[in-house]
Amino acid sequence: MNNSTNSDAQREVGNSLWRDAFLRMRKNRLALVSFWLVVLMLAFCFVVAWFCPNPDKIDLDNKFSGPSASHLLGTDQLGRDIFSRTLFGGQISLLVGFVATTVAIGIGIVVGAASGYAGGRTDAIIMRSVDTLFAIPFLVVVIVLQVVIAEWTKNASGWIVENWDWDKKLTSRIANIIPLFIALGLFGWLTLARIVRAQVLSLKEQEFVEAAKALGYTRMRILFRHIIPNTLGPTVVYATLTVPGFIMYEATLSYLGLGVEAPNSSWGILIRDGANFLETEPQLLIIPGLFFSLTLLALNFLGDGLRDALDPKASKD
Amino acid sequence: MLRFIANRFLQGIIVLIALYTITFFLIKAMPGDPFTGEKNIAEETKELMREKYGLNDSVFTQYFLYLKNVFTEGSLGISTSKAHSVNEMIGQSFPVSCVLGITALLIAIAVGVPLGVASAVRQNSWIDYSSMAWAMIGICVPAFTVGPILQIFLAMKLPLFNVAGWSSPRDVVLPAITLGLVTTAYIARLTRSGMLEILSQDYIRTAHAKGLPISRVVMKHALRGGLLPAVAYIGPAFAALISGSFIVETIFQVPGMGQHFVNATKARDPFLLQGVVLFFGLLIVIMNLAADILTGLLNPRVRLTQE
Amino acid sequence: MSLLEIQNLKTYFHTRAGTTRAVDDVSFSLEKGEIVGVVGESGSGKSVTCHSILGLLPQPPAKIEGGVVTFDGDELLDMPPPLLRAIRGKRISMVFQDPMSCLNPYLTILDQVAEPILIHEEVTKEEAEQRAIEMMKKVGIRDAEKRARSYPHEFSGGMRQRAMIAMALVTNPDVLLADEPTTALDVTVQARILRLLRDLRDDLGVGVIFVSHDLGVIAEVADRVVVMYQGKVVEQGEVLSIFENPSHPYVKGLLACRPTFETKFRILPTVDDFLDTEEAEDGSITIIERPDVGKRLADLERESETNEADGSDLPDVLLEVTDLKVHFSSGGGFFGKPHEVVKAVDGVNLTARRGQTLGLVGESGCGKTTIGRAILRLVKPTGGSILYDGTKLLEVPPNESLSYRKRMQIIFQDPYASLNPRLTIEQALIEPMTVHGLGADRHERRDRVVALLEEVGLSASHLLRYPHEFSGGQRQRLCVARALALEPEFIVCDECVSAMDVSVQAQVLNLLRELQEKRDLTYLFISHDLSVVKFMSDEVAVMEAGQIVEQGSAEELYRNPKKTYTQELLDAVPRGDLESLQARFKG
Amino acid sequence: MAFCCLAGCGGETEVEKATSEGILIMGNSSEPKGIDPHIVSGVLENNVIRSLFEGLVIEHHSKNGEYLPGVAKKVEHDGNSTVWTFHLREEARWSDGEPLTSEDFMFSFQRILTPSLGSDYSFMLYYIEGAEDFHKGETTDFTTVGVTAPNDHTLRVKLRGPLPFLPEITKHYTWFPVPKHVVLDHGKMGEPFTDWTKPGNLVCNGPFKLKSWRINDHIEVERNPEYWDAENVGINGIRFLPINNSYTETRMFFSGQLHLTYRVPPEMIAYSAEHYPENLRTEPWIATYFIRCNVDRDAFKDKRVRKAFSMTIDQQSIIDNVTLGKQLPATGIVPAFGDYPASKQVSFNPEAARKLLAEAGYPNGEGLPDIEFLTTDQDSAKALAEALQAMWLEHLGVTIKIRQLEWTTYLDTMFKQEYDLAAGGWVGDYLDPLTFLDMWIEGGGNNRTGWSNEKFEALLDEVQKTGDKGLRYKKLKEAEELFLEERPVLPIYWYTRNYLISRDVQGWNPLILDNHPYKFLKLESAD
Repeated sequence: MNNSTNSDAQREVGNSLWRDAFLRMRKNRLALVSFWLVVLMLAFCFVVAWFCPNPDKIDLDNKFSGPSASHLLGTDQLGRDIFSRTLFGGQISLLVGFVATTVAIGIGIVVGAASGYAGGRTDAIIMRSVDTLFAIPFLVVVIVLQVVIAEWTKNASGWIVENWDWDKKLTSRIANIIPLFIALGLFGWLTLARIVRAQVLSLKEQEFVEAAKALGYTRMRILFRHIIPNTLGPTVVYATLTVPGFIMYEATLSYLGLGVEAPNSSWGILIRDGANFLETEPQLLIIPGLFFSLTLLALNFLGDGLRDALDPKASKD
Repeated sequence: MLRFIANRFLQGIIVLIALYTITFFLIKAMPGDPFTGEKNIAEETKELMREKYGLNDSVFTQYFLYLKNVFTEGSLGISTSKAHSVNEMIGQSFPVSCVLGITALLIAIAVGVPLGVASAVRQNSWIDYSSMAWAMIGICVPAFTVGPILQIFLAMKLPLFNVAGWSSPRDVVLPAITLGLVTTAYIARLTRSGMLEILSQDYIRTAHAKGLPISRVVMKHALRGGLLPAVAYIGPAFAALISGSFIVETIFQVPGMGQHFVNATKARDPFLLQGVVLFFGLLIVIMNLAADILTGLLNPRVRLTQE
Repeated sequence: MSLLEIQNLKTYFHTRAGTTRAVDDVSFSLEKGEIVGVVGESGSGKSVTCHSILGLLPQPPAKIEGGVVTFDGDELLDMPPPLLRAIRGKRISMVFQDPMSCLNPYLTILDQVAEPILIHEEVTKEEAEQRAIEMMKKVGIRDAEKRARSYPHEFSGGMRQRAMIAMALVTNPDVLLADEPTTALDVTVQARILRLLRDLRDDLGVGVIFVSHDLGVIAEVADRVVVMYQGKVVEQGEVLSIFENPSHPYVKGLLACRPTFETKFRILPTVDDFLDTEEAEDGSITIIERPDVGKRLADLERESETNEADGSDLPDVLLEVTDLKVHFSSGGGFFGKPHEVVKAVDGVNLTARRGQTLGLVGESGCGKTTIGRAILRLVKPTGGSILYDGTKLLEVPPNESLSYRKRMQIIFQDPYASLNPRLTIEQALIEPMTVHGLGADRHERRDRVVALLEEVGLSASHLLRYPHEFSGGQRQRLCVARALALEPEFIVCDECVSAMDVSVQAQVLNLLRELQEKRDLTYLFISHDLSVVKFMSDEVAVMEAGQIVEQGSAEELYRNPKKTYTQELLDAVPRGDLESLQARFKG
Repeated sequence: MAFCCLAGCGGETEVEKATSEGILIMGNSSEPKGIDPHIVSGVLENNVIRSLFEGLVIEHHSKNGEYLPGVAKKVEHDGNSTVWTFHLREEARWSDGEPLTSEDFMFSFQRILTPSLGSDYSFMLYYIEGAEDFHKGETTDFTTVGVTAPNDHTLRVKLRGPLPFLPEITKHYTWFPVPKHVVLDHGKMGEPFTDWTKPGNLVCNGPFKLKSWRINDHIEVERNPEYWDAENVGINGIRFLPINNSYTETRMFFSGQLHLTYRVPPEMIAYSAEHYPENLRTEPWIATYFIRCNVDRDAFKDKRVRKAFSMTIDQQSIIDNVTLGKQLPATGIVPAFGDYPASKQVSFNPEAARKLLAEAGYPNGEGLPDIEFLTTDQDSAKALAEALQAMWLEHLGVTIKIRQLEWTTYLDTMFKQEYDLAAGGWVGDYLDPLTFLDMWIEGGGNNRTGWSNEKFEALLDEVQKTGDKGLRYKKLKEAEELFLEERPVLPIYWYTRNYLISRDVQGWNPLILDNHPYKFLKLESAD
């Protein structure tokens, strides 16, 4: 009985809230352009990339070459194809941005909503825990994680390769990124939880919440079906603001040994490396920077569009 | 109000102790120790140095001894990497970070709020789209790119600014711009959404009906409520700003606190790290409290609805 | 020449969904020292007319498509914004419906009342504040000096509306546009505000346009009345003549559908009973009177009589509330004073009989809403007992309380706020059935929802819509349907028609009535509107400051109140009937 | 040049101002760990300490491996270079005017060897007879240590074996004197944290004294009038700036905020060479960059594999494309200097390498276990690792995995020998090949490869016993060749120092140890 109730509830929300949101978003021109831009970027990074030259192929005789037929946007300090590195880097960055944001939204919403809805002592404990986590030095955690988790994932990936016969290279690539997600997920949700909590504080006083209580709904149902969906709008907007932060964090973490392993790259790493050539070879910064900014700008307007779309009222005009 | 502050203060102490405990064990869990250097030194010598810093005691003795020193003497210990007392290092660097952070915040407010207000008042106009696009670019472009760009294109071309350093008041400008960029963008966005919310309220119509000029409607009637989301954000953001930023400080050669976080971590300097973390924790506690009080002052209704 | 002359005003709203002709060719005028009532249901264009005069509509989507508004010889519609601003708040002021949302919560009352003087006149701040305080005294704010520096939320509703009026009058304007200024207020407060407006008109010679959906209120205050319907003026003239001799079917319907103390009908006539529309070939719509109005009214009257007949033996008691107490502690938190105990409900006894309606009247803040919520255990009572169908509700363990949730339901005042904006109607109505395990599967539940919708006068085509796509009356029907989804036997109606136009109110009241008869429902009908309570209830309890002042059968209590408080309440109700109107103008 | 003009147009730059005031502004990379010569170690600390303190002898301002008199006006030894006598000059004074005597040196040696002080470089005094036992706490009687002060101006040092280059060793700051009277004023001899080095308290004997010190901002020293050779000190003061970011440092130099940079980042070297040819200097330095092989791991047990990896490193290409600083291909482990002949054993020979690898049983890299290359998060470490990865793939068909770690974690991992290949480097402490060789003995604190060789150690033992320079170098050469034949580390390049220096600075000559004595510098406006 309980199980069926839950899945029913999920299907109900799942079906129409998002489907309707999508239908509504189709009417927003800016969001639509942004949407196609993001799709285009995804297509570039995940499809076109495979038709590009090997991004790791070093050609020291051909470094800093300008655009040419064989290197569409020229080469970097080790003679690698910039365009191809940018596209392959985008795979990691988009994945990081997407997964880390999703994890952060997931945790942030649940914790923030629970804190705001429960109120009183629970709220105080959760919010003070958030304060505490906020003050914990990220770098220290990363260094510790790298030792604790990297070892664990290494063993796990070894086991997987041995027993399930997975591709070794791919497995180790994935295994290396998992601690990165843990590190980002661990801290990425803090501010989001605050924002959601503030939303919930005002939402829980609304009459439809009281109506839900009068109808005998459980606290969980009220929280997840009636309150949280109503916090999604501002949450989505805030979340789009945090994506660039996550992508840049990935670069920092990769340098510290937690994340993408060389010679694989990401936009963050390319931008970081490129910044050192600011005076001499600015294109090394500008090209990945453009891809990065353009995608995020699109994501941002898409987020705005999504917020409006998630609000059934906004579709009126 | 006093009760409220006292209550939050108590909670703050619990936060700090929890923070101390977590950090303490995290530091212990980091690979390497304060005396790991590129040139390895003899184990006997390391032993002597550990003895010197009391790092040979049992973990629990270390845990409680430090806590005791903090509470009885206010002493945060002696840095193992720089041989200064941690209190002195924070004492020298915090005022610098504070000046930098406050300037950055002022710039962020001075730019972010008008940008957000303009976007909200002219919603869906080119002003709105372009300010929000700029805000997003501000978030996208990392400090380690903005800093050098300012150095190359401003400081090296204009005699007004130094490339880096911290000797005259104008040296604050470029690092503050770099530091405040992301905050500016966030404030702009939050102000915009807050203002949009307020501008649709009935009492804004009342204000128009009184014949007020638009500027007064915005400044006097809408701004106060519209700023609330930004104020809630500024609390923790301000704590982060005035506790310094490693990247901005190293790019602009600013003797602030941000460097201590990274340097102490890299040097596995337990006391300096613990000291700056606790200090930062204290700032967070104070700033969150301040943000809540400010929210209360801006919003008279909070006085009744909060329990 | 009139002080304010509106000629052929046309205000349209252009949205993606199409064009709405909110105000369509409206003309009327206002003389100095005159009160003109503008009456009509929501959406009739009366508020838009007011807002158009002062250029307060957001453009787009609104656009003034034509017409002339002349004020004291000047054309307002084409006036450049700076000049218009000089008139707004100085020579033409406005009072809005909801003083809570229309006063800025972040500024003190004094700041807001003094602001128009500071803006429009060259005075010092002290002088402006002095004048503001004087005006506040004039509109009846006691201790104005002391209370002026309070914030809006620290004022009661009536005081807030007085502050609003003070703010409008502080610059001695020539015209006051009052947009539903008393709708959100208790009857006693409403009566005082209406008296105040009349006095001010007499003393200051202000011309007032008084917008209301309630003909009864208009009858109390206006000299002339303009009746609007679907953006058009359907009738205008002296108040008395319109009441005595309404010519337009809409006006006739409006007069009839409003329950008064004397209403004999058991089912109220609605506006729809009076009028019909006729579409011409060019697409324009004409309103015509239904030919069978007389027959319909006669039917209703006959029906009411037959039902009136029985009532000798009383049904059994379903709900018995004994010595109920609900105390809140307030303050003590943030900036507040030390803990203070508010006794919202303080020792209340009530009895409701099966299949009957128990009316509960009282002014806002008297605790009547809290009683309803306490019975449904939405708030935790401090003491007392609630005996429901033989069970002591407060002692039911939480795991069994679900079955009582199913048997007892509530309908709130604001149907919009009580519907989750992100759920479609289908989702909102299926959910309670899912939770309580009613209906075998999704299809059966869906069928039931369709049946429910039809029962409350909606249809299956509404299933996939969101709450905001419905009108206020439809939304309240949805709330009724949602409450009925659980097939309860007891429903608390908490001010459930208070926010509605009289015509819609009549429909919802009729719906509640029909459902009660069909399903043998028991209602606890909570309202501040004495006429409505009288119409709905078998028994009535009058409440003041957390306690029951008087309880008795509806007829008896209204005819012969025993307590002065009850009498005061009854006196304050605007009658809106011919006798009282004739008394006002002739005697 | 355009920048200079623009900067110049707006008025005086900081460098111009400082030149006229006789103050040298130099980048010093980072905040020193302290300025107590007995407690700290490191190049940047050395830069500051060298201005404040003076040892028995000082570095020659232009010749490598020679010395000029410092506090000691004359140095003698017993002919076997085992017992040394230092004659201290009578006019030596502390900056507070107190005379500097042999008693101060006795105190200083005892202090740095006192266990509770916790000095990490006290082993530099282990050459003295009995010093090691005293430092390790096996005795508390300082008279067992081979230093005596026959009178106020004579200091006698008895070594545990012959050491012809002892004066070279005494240039190191661990041998510097500290003022006994001041140190004891602020605490006990073996007490590590006292305030005697704080501005206002610090008393020193070098050409300069401490003027002001703000953490992470600057350290400024000014002329010390009590210095014995004060009239010959060419500049009035030095401002040390702890500039962490090398790009910032370079930009500061370009815009006239620095006389001297600590380094130039690789990406900016070519740019500087083009735009500031007169300012860029590239000088050899006594340091080697290499890769450690963990010989305990299966892959690198066999020296043929190690050599195959070594011979497929195209050193010149790495220098030209990655490190960019005109470094020298490391044909041996000891950099070329003085009259020690550099080895020629290491070379690029992919053909031979493939053969070796096949001989070892891994033709085309087949059968090799997974190899992980440990490197750091520092500047060009990643690019270098990527280049090596590509070379090994191209020439040997081996794909290695790069593991980049935060600096201290990297060190910890390397010290624990949890790697296959690890990037590394070594900067010589003194001007003798031994400093690059004695670390590879079994269990040596900096060995960390798991490699050891009895013959190698026997050769080094012989070196310790002889006072004859020719014989020493012969044995050292033999040891080095043996070491290279075994190839537990893969040398890549010998460092150069790349820095920018203002034309105002005169008397700054290339020195392989980079221990420039400041007293000989002069500042004159070049324009």
